[in-house]
Amino acid sequence: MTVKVQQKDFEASKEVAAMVDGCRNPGAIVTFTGLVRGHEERGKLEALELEHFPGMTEKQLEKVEGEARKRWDLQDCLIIHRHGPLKPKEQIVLVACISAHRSDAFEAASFLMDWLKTEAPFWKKEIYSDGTSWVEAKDADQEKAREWNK
Amino acid sequence: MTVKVQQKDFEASKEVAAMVDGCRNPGAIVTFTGLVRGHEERGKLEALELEHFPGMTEKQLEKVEGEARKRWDLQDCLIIHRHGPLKPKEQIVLVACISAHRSDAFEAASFLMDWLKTEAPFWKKEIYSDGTSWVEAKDADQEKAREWNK
Amino acid sequence: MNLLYFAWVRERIGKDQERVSPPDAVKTISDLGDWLCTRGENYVHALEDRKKIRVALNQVFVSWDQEVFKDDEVAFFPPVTGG
Amino acid sequence: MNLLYFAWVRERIGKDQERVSPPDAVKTISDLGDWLCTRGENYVHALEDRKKIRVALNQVFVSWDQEVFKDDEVAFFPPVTGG
Repeated sequence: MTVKVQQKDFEASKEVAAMVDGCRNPGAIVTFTGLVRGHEERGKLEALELEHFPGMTEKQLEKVEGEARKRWDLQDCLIIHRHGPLKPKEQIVLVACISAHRSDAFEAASFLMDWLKTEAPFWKKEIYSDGTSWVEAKDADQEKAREWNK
Repeated sequence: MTVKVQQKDFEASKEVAAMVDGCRNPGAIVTFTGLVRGHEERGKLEALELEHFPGMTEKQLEKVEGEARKRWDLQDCLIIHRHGPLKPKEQIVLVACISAHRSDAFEAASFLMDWLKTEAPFWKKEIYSDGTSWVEAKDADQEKAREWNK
Repeated sequence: MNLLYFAWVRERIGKDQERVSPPDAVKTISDLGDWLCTRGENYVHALEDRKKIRVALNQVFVSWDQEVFKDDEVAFFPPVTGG
Repeated sequence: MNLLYFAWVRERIGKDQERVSPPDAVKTISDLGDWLCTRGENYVHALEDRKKIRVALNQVFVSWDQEVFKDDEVAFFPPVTGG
């Protein structure tokens, strides 16, 4: 049950292997990895700058992770979120959930991503060759996050 | 868009890295890895023996993979399923889906696992110190697979 | 006709494969099952509860009322448990 | 009172942090926003559309009508876009 906020890259396979070692009866592992997209509506992206709120970010990630553990039967669970400047195809975020059966791991990972999108204080700024623009929050993400409370 | 049926183990990270290299604008990667559980209702498992129907298995995996590509916007998609004798915590199956946005990858991976459970001709035999037993198909898995056709 | 058996169907029948020449009266997979059951207790034990047996004709899932012909490959097996 | 600004709120105000001593009439975060807007065009530009600004009191999301006290830390920022 770990949360990491860091500038440096991560290796999903190493993180997951360490988690599996510590699990009593793992049967299902779901991972989500978010990458920087190189092409957005405005055009070809040069980089993405990820700003966050140190201190509050960690608290919020721990909150969503705790909520997932309450709702599903998880043997282990991990969130790693990077900040700083990132190039296209670089990794931004990793969520990994380990459970005995697949539905717990799938639902928890999906929930974690939806909540993280609306609860974790990160802001993305897109850097193009001809300027920059702040990514706007999507109503669809708010909607998805709310769905989990029905 | 690959399907592999093999006895040997796989490295999810290598498989995924090769997929990402070939994708134009990857943003979301969802992987599911199934492991042999070491503890089942009957007790401590010594091994799991996975039998399959060579020829038909590959056809069926290609069918479910094609169905996922039709339903969701995927940049790449992979299924690896092992057969033969496997020890607890060994990997059985890998499903990986790459898309621009997370919902396509999450839904496709979840769909692939649900259909694979009911459409791929594999049979699991549990080996215990005091005997063996064939794993019985679950009504819940049939139900989940049917849900996708609603 | 080539028959294939998997998992506990294979174990109960005692073989994984066999070539058979059923009589002309065998038109469907259901008829084929009935005919196999006349050949020994092992077939009865393996195939008696048809709700628990899936059939594939030439590597495609079909129902028991599917027609069969002499060059077909028919596989009998329990509900699948992969993944 | 310690104030923090992030993302385009930070860019528009022109600083990421400041210590302020608002008058006693400032009871809520909404009052605080009004008072900040009297201090310059940059605050107006950053904070005028409150539907687009989230606030956190001592690192917890709160609404604009939340009460504030002099030792509090208040953060102003756009809706989050992580993940």
